[in-house]
Amino acid sequence: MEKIIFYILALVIIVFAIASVSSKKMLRSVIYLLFVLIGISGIYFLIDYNFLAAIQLTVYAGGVIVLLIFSVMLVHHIEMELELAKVSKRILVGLASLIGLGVFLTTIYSHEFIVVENYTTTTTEDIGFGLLSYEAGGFILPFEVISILLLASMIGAIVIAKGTKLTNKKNDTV
Amino acid sequence: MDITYTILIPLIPLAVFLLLGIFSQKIKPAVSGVIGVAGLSTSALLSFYTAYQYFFVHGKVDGVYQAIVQKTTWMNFTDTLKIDMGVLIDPISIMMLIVVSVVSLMVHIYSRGYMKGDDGFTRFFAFLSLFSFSMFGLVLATNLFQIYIFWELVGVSSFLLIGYYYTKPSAVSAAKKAFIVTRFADLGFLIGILIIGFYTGTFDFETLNAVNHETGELVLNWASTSFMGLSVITWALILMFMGGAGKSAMFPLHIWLPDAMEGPTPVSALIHAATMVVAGVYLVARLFPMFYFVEDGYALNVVAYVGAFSSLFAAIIALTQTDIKRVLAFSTMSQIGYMMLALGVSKYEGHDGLGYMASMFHLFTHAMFKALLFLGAGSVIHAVHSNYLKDMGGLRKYMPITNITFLIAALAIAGFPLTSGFFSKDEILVAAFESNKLIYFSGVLVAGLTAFYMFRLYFGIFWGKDTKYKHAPHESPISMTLPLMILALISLFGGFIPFSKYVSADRAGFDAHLNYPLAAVAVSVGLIGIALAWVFYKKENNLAEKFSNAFGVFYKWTYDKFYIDEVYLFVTKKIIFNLIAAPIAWFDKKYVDGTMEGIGNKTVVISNKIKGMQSGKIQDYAFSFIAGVVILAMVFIYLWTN
Amino acid sequence: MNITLSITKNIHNWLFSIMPEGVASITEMVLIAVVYLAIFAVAGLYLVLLERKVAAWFQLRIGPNRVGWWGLLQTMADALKLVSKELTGTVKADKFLYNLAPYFVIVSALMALAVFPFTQEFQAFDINIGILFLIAISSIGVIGILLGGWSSNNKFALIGAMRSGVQTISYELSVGLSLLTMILITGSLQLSEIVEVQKNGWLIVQGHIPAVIAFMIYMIAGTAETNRAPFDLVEAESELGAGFHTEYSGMKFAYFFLAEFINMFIIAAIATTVFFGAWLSPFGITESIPLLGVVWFLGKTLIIVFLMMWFRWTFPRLRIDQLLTLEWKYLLPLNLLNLVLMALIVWLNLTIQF
Amino acid sequence: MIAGISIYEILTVTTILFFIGVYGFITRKNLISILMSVELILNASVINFVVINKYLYPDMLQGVFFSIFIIAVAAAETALAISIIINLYRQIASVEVKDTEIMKY
Repeated sequence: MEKIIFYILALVIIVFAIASVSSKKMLRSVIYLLFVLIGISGIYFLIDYNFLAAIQLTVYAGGVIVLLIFSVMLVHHIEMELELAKVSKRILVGLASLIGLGVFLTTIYSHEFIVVENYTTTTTEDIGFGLLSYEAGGFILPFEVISILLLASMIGAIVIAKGTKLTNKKNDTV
Repeated sequence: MDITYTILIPLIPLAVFLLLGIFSQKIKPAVSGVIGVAGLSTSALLSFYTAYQYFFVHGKVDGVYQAIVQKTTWMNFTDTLKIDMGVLIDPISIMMLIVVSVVSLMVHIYSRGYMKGDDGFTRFFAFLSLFSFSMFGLVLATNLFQIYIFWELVGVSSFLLIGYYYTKPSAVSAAKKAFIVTRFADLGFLIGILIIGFYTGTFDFETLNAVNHETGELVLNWASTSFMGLSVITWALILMFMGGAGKSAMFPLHIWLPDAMEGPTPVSALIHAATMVVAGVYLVARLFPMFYFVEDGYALNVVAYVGAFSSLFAAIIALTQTDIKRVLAFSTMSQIGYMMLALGVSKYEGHDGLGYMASMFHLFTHAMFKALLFLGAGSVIHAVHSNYLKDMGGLRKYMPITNITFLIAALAIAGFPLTSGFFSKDEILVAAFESNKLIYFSGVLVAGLTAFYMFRLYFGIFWGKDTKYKHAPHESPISMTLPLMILALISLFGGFIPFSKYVSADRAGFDAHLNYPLAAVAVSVGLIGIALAWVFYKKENNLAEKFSNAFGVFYKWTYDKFYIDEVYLFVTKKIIFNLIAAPIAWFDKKYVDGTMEGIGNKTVVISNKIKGMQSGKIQDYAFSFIAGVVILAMVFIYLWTN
Repeated sequence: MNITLSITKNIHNWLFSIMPEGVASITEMVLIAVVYLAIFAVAGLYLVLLERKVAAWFQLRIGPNRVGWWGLLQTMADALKLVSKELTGTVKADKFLYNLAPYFVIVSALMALAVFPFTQEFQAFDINIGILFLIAISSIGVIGILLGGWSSNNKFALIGAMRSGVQTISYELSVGLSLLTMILITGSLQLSEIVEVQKNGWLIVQGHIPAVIAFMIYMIAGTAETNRAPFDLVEAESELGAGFHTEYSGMKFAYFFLAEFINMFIIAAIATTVFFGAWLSPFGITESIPLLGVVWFLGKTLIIVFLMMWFRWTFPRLRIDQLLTLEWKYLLPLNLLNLVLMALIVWLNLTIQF
Repeated sequence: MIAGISIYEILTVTTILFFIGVYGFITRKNLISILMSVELILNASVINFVVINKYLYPDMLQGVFFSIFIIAVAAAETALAISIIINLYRQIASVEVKDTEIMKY
């Protein structure tokens, strides 16, 4: 059962990822990316990291994708088509990617992973205690750092996107 | 004796130069004049204080004036060969300090009146201060290299001041001419310095000039390689004298001096009459022991003959010139030739060193009365707005002070008894008589010619025909006449200074006295010259014209300065440019530039081809990065698995 | 994967006894899906009818009264009509996305429905992060609206979609934070455990002051998230036509329409679950009959739905700037303060428990 | 862990996803598309963190924490990148890479 679900998810992820990087329509590409991300969250559900899955859905599907759609709406018209790279370049890069994939997979398959059989379910409580622990091995400091980072990037994004008014005030009076 | 403060003498004008130069647009002309005069006055006071301290308080040890040196190492080449910066105080440098500061101060004061209303007033004073700084530095230099640095600085300021009216093409070309000619001469100077540095291993004046009093020879072991029958040191000295000749306008490097009169008249007074042009004399005097002892004074003979010839040559040209500043310029050249001649005939010790002392004495007195002559001429030019003798005449009624001071100066230069020029000229002639009769006779002839052309000038300006002026000329303002009067006083009474007590070749001092027979000869020759001038030019008549017609071709040659300029032009333009420079330029353009341009073109072509790699797109770089990583990974996997 | 599929144990056991395990589980899944689709359809249709009846009541008229007794079959007839209508669309639309958009809305609504505990055993998917899952799913629904507005290739639809996006993203924050406030009391995200905690008193009583504030914020934000009046700028007819679904017709329009009502139901259901004890009866009066929990749950939910309809016919529409000001300048800071207050109350053990 | 699925299969999927992201990053010519490719790459690595945590060290949670941090940083990065893109669009009215080369010369 899980096996079938995993294969379906893997297929969804890979097919839509390829679609996402090769689509000529901007927004479609974003939606394909959304499918990829939902598929990834499905994998998290499968391996019982429900919290992570929900985070993936909230942050990526609900946040990043919506932001992307917004920016596409602002900067793109529905009838515009994306310019693709030259065929020669695409083939070259695709070839390089394939060779890289081969190298990576060779490395992965030649390595013996010591897998521990387990079916534990991680609860939100475990994650919370680990993340906010200030004992040895606790993650309270990076957690706070990340919160500062988020605040900073929020302010930065607002400041940058707000920008300066491009219209000249003198022109308004005319 | 602590002489550290003397460093301030050049540094104050430098500070003034920087101040005026940087803020030249902000400072009002009146203020900049005051600043310049104040700076120079301070330097002059310090010079006088130094002179007093040296001559009367500290300088003399065991009856000999010591050279006091204070220096710091600037560049260290080897253990012995190093270049210092410092100040050197000895009788001639102090004498020069006095001359430079007094004349410079007078010129500063004078310029405040003369340059009034000029656009570049502040610039002018900045340049004057720069010149004063360089000249003080030159005078105080402790070694050949330092003197060379200031030598060039002096040249630069001279260039700047000649070309002061840079909107006037003649001024610009005169500045360039002066610069190029002196630079050519300085090439010899530089080569001489390098030869000396190579063979003696030192640039220091003290080491070079040190004299062993027991054997009466240079301490320095100068016996070295010979070249074309002469010791290389002699060659070096001759080359250095070439630099001095360029700066001092000796034949045949004199051609820049007449043209340099394009500069403002105070500049001519300061630089091209009193101070800078005697730098050559000062250089020879500075190295006098070397000149005298190396190879029995062969180089010194060159100095003497060049000086004598230049002196006669310039005096002859001065007879016919009509531009009053040019007359004075040739007169300057002639008088400097006199000084060179005196140095050339001098010996080293005691009374035998009379020529050296006389040369320095004449330098001093000449600076004063020649500056006075130029300033007086400036005053006249200021009044009639012309340089030419034909536009002048009968000015004595309009400009009494200028008239009297000019007369004093003319008497002094003609060697009229009891004026300063009389004493110094007399001693030169005495020295020449004791040494070389030929030079003596030419000196006497020059004395007569000098008296004649100087009074030709004087009568032509202040007596002669009664020119009708558009605007009635008037006496110059007090700021211009005051320096005239001060300089006139010095010219009158400067001869009574017991110079030989203080300045002599071996620094010991001796008693000089008049040689009455020789003095009588000189004076009578001078008086004959004055009388001839009286006859020709006192009243308006055509005697002079008849006389010059009688000389015909010779007059023409003299008037055109013996075509020396044309010779130069022929040599440079026709011979050097066409036969040497043009082929070299062709080779340079065709092969040297061609190679360089070829390399450049090839680089451009190649870079055009490969610049696509630097697209500036991170994506392309990322591709290279990932491809590189993958290839490296493959290589490593291959290596590990085998 | 240990998803608890516990609609009723009896049916589960019975299915597994008559079939092989694999077939049984698939059959069970299909059955559950059919049941939920039925709930979706019926709830959607009758919420529409309810809306019309409430509107009529507020406006002192009778409302639908011809089809069926009291007009009860009116919406059924409407649905039939919509199904039979031609599906029109714009030529220059991005067809793929245009057709995809309604399903986003519908599927996300359905997924959200799956986790509600209608009663103790009638809950399809008791995931251990229930509340977070609900928030995550509800954040996907907006993508459907954005897609619909964009792919219609229509200015009004695009602007409507943009407004919707802005509104939903903004108010999601308040929904999440107010729910988080309540999580402080329960200490768990799992819906069944949240209900368990409420056996000692509904959370709105346990949490008293901050809970009431949280509920008010939640209702405002929830109403905004469903794009209902007074926050219905998305489809402000006078400005934008029909907003993002201007270009939709027939059944596709019906999907948006139904999804809106289902979303309203979901908001109400969450409120019921988190604030009002889900299927728990007051003071445990029907504890002995578990299936009555469904009635309690639906009753509470419908009361809150009625509240939202009441809003709709009572308040005037906000401007877009007022909308955003309300969220970012008032609700969000208030919410954060409320969170601290609730934390204090939990920390000092000031909750009211029976 | 997923019953019947070995770690190799999951890692294969993530590796493929990673290289699809790389391919997109290099070949895409639109800033937003490039951003999306970066998201793909990030997600591939996040799955690796999680999966390795789950399969090899199930009693620890470090992989999950790191995933959370990566997701947070990615969200921040996206927000900033998009704000920059919007600002850029205001200046040059384009989000194509080829148009953003004023600073190149």
